[in-house]
Amino acid sequence: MEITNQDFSNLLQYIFMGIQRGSIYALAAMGFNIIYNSTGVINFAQGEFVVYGGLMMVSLTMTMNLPVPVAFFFTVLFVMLIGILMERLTINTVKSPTVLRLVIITIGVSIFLEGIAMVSWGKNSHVLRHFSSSETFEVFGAMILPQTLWIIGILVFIALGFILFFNYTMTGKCMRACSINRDAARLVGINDRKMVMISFALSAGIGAIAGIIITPIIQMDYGRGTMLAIKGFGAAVVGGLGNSVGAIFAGILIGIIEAFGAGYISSHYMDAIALFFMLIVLFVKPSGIFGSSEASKLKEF
Amino acid sequence: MVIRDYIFLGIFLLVMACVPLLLKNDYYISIFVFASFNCLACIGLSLLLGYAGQISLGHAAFIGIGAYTSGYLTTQFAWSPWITMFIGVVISIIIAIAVGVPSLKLRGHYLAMATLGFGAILYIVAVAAVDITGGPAGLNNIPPLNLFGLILDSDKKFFFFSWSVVVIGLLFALNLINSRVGRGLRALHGSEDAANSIGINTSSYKIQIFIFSAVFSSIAGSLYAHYVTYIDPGPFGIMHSVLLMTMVAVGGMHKIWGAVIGSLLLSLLPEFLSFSTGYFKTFGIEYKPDYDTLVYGIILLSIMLFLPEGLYGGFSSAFRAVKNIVKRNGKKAKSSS
Amino acid sequence: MVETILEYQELQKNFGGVVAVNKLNMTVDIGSITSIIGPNGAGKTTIFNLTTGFLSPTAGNIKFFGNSINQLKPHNIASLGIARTFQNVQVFDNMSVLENIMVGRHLRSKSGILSSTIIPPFLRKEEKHIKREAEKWLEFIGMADDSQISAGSLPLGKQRMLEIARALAMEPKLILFDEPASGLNARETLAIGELIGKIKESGVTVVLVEHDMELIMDISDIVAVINFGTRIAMGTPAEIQINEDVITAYLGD
Amino acid sequence: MKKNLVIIILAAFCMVFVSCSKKEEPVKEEVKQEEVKKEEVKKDYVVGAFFAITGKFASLLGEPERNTVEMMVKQVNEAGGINGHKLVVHMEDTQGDNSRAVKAAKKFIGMGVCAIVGPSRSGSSMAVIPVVQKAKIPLISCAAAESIVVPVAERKYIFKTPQKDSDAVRKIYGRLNKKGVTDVGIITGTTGFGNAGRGQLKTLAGEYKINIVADETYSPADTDMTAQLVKIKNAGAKAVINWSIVPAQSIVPKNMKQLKMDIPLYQSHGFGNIKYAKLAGDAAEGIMFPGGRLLVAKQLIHHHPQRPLLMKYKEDYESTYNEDASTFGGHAYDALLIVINALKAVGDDPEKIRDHIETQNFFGTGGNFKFTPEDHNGLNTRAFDMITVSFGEFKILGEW
Repeated sequence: MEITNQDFSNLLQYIFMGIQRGSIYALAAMGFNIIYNSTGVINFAQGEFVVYGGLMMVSLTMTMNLPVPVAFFFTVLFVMLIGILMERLTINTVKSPTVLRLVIITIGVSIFLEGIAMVSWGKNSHVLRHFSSSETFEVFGAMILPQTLWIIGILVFIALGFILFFNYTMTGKCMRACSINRDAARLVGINDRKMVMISFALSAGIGAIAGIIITPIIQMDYGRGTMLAIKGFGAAVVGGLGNSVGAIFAGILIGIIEAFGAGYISSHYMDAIALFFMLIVLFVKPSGIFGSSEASKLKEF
Repeated sequence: MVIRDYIFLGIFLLVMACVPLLLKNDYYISIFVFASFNCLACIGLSLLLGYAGQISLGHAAFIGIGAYTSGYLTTQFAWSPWITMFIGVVISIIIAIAVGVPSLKLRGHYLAMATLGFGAILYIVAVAAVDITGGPAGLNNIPPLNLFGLILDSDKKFFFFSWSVVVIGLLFALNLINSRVGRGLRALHGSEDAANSIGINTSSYKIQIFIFSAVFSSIAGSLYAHYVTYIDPGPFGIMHSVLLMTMVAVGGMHKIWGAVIGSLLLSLLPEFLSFSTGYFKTFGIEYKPDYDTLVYGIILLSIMLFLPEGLYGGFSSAFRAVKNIVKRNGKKAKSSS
Repeated sequence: MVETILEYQELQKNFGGVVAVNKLNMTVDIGSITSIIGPNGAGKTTIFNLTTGFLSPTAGNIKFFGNSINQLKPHNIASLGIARTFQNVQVFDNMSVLENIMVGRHLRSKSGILSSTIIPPFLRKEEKHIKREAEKWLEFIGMADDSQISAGSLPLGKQRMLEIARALAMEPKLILFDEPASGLNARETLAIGELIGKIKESGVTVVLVEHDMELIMDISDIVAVINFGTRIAMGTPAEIQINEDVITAYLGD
Repeated sequence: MKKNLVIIILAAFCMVFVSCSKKEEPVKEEVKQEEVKKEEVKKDYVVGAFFAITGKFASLLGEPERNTVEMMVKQVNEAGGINGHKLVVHMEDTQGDNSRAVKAAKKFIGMGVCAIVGPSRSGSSMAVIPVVQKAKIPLISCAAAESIVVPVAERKYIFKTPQKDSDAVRKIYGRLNKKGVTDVGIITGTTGFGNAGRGQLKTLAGEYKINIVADETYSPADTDMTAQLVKIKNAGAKAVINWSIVPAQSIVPKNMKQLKMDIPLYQSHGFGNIKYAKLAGDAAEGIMFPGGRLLVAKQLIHHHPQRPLLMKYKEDYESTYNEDASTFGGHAYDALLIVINALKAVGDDPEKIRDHIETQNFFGTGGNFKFTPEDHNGLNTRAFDMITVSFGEFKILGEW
């Protein structure tokens, strides 16, 4: 079979589309992982963080006309505050926490936040201006939005920040210690409750950034959280629960599989193809394609 | 079953028998019929969630399997609904094995993820496989159930039938948890290691319970199809799976009766809210159906935070407290006299 | 020649870089009380977890009546007749005392999930039998009066007794006790010691991990001393008490 | 235990038979009606209305519909009611959920309504059909799929006000024929509306000699249709037809702009809310779709028979709710208007209302309705004008 220029530019187009979709899954998955590592809980409200990020950004830039960087900062701050409140008011108050109960609490928070979003932002979809131009440019025949580059750039930036934070700052190291052995960490004087709070704040912040950068492309509405949470959760599992670098690659991989699925197989079953891939990974290599099997055994219900 | 269960069952039957006598409007009876489907699915789910300690986020998919198997086979081939219901159960068992065996052998969040993914896939297939499922347009003209010549085509008839099915399911579940298997399950919930150490094959039990609960859901789905006589993918999505979980958690995860209370309460809640819109107005609050989601969230959150054992747990500890006060007062009275 | 019930051959368990059990060789005679002692972190509980299948060995062999049980799951090992208790006592606190022991009869009964839902007559007979047996074991540990109490509300001493009774209800051939006396007062420890003696009389082999030296020296037939995952001494209590390696291990270099 | 089980089951079944053999209901209802007739005071005319007011993806349909109905009820009653009878409309929210729709239909029937308006979505309409058919209450659906009222023999009590999807397809295909375009790519949403449209697009293609070169779909939750559009582009399509009723449809023009696809984009009549155009921003410029004239009322020639009615509705709606009127609100307007017409003429007997609707012939927001026993929609392709988006506003497209 001869590969034409047309085929190549299509491939490139799908890859960019996949990376753009996948970046959001990757960010959501990183959010899942941070909280999972500190509490052992899958936070189903993760998708709401993304929604709040997007919607708050819409309010600040489109209605209050703040410049993008300022609005960006305040939006992230606002959503981090929601994360902290969530932890302080729900997770932290539970006296005899079982993972099952905590997971259901996060589902409750997610429903609650969704309700609040619906009442305060209404049920309509909201649009956001692109960060820079909304004119596409051409790379080898593939059309690329400047926003896509923003998304990729911000993802890389966050990933780097993430690595630096967890390896070179005291707080980051403490959080890692907590995730490996909470009792031991407490023994050496780490305030594990505080670490849980920080993890919620971080996770919410990352969610908010994901929401901000994707809203110009997808139109945000109050109900988007669930689907984003599912895909992000899938990416977290494929990358190996708790493994954030794995999550980034897995998120992008899932995005690309979706794009290829829609482009080369059938758009009717696009989402099913990606989910099917997740199930296969789950059954064949439950520790995730980037995770080690030892690590996955440590974290249990 | 223990004596308390017999008492509860008696009360339950009595209350349910009174419902259609008190409610003249078919509409309210139909609300209870819909509640019965949720109730049946929740009884199964509470075995899985409360006793085997596993989260399933795909039970609505099993309801869908039951509903679509019944809907498709009765409309396309005019098979008897009873046979199609049975086929639905068989398909559910096969799928439950396929999903459950690989994920339940692992511990942790894997069943949650697998059921979530599986539920989402099934939903997509229901939407996309237009030739079989009718796609988003759904399947119409599903025949009503025929019970030995009595066609269950009115709300009242179906009310008694579906709640009878729920009662039978309830009996099965209550028998189960007070048997050898049930003790094994409760042991598994108490301490998985200890249960293992006395020879309980915990992963096999988890799979069996998963299958068992899938069967409950599948039957609920078949009933749904024959009651509404129309199905489309809408009610079988992930949100409904989450709602079922919520019902079990609100009622009380670790008791079968909790599932009954939770499913009844949350099924009736929207009606209660729309009914009480007028009362809200008297307090100066304009209640809109938009707030339903919010109210759900608040109810689930506050129960999980303040009544971790759910409403059932709350009721029973309140009951115990009252009993203790009565006892103490009785003793005081005796000692003073 | 006494028959060997349990044998460890070159048993090895690594956790990442940490060696918890290092080339352990040891045998347990049938009908004996064998104690395993050693400093904290010596790998005693790991040996139990390996024996009962909660962990799988990195290398080496565990043989029960001459058959390797390395690859078996915990519940399979239990069905061969190996029972255990846990260091942090694990009774099912969501059940009554009697029910706790009834669960112990799990392997000695057979009804499945389907028959349990409709309760046919044979099952009711079985259920009655389970209950009778459970009451017998409750009598054995002298807690017949507590049968309807919720297990979680028992004091620690009674919880340990209950855990032992639950293990006995399995009618095992070998029973592993993981620090049965820890956290108990002198009177309760004495009772446990007596109970272990009674168990041995009934023909069940006992392996014991314990810190209470008095108890160990009192009831053991054989004592094995473990340090850094290897056996450093083994013999009768009298021999162990004068062994220099043991004294060094306990008191430090 | 087994005995107990058998007894309980038997008891339950006994309850079924006892209660079913009583059959007290119908008798009671008749009594009620007779009592009512005896009363001298003019009783209320009770109508049920249910729309997808909340719920994901559907609120752009249900909200204008609810608003319209509430506004009309107020107007009618302020003007003295219908022949002196007060009009009472019970409003329910289906949330786009079919079992809720069925419950609501049962609630209405239990209340003894004389007619039902709604629901908003095709799926919900299909779900309630068996219920209302059985209760013999006329239902005027505000959903688009043609299959709701076809076959008429099985849908005696079912009517609908939105234009037929087949007519919308004919309108688009007709235009394509005139432009000489044969190769089109279709992209449809996986909702009841989109699915029905996809069916019609494929069925009618042969008749108009249209060649569908690519057939793609997207889910209402989808965020990016680039891959589907690339396929359409590569298949050599000369026009794209996008058929959906949820906000996701606005992403298609955006993605087309990104891909620099400069072939014309046709939308369905499900695009008839200016909010959808606003969501797409400047990418919406040049979109063409067959729409009701409500959207372009001001541009109609002054003697157009629909104009006065459209202008009045539009002005009333926009002044009351401070938002643009949409065709969806118009569908509800027409539906309630049909009921009011029938109530004026024959009173509130459901059977008579049904018979009367089959004779109605009037101008509504959707077009000139000519109901017959064979046609429960009463509209044809003339109900549509081809509308385009220009400078963020809907404009009538010059007649070819």
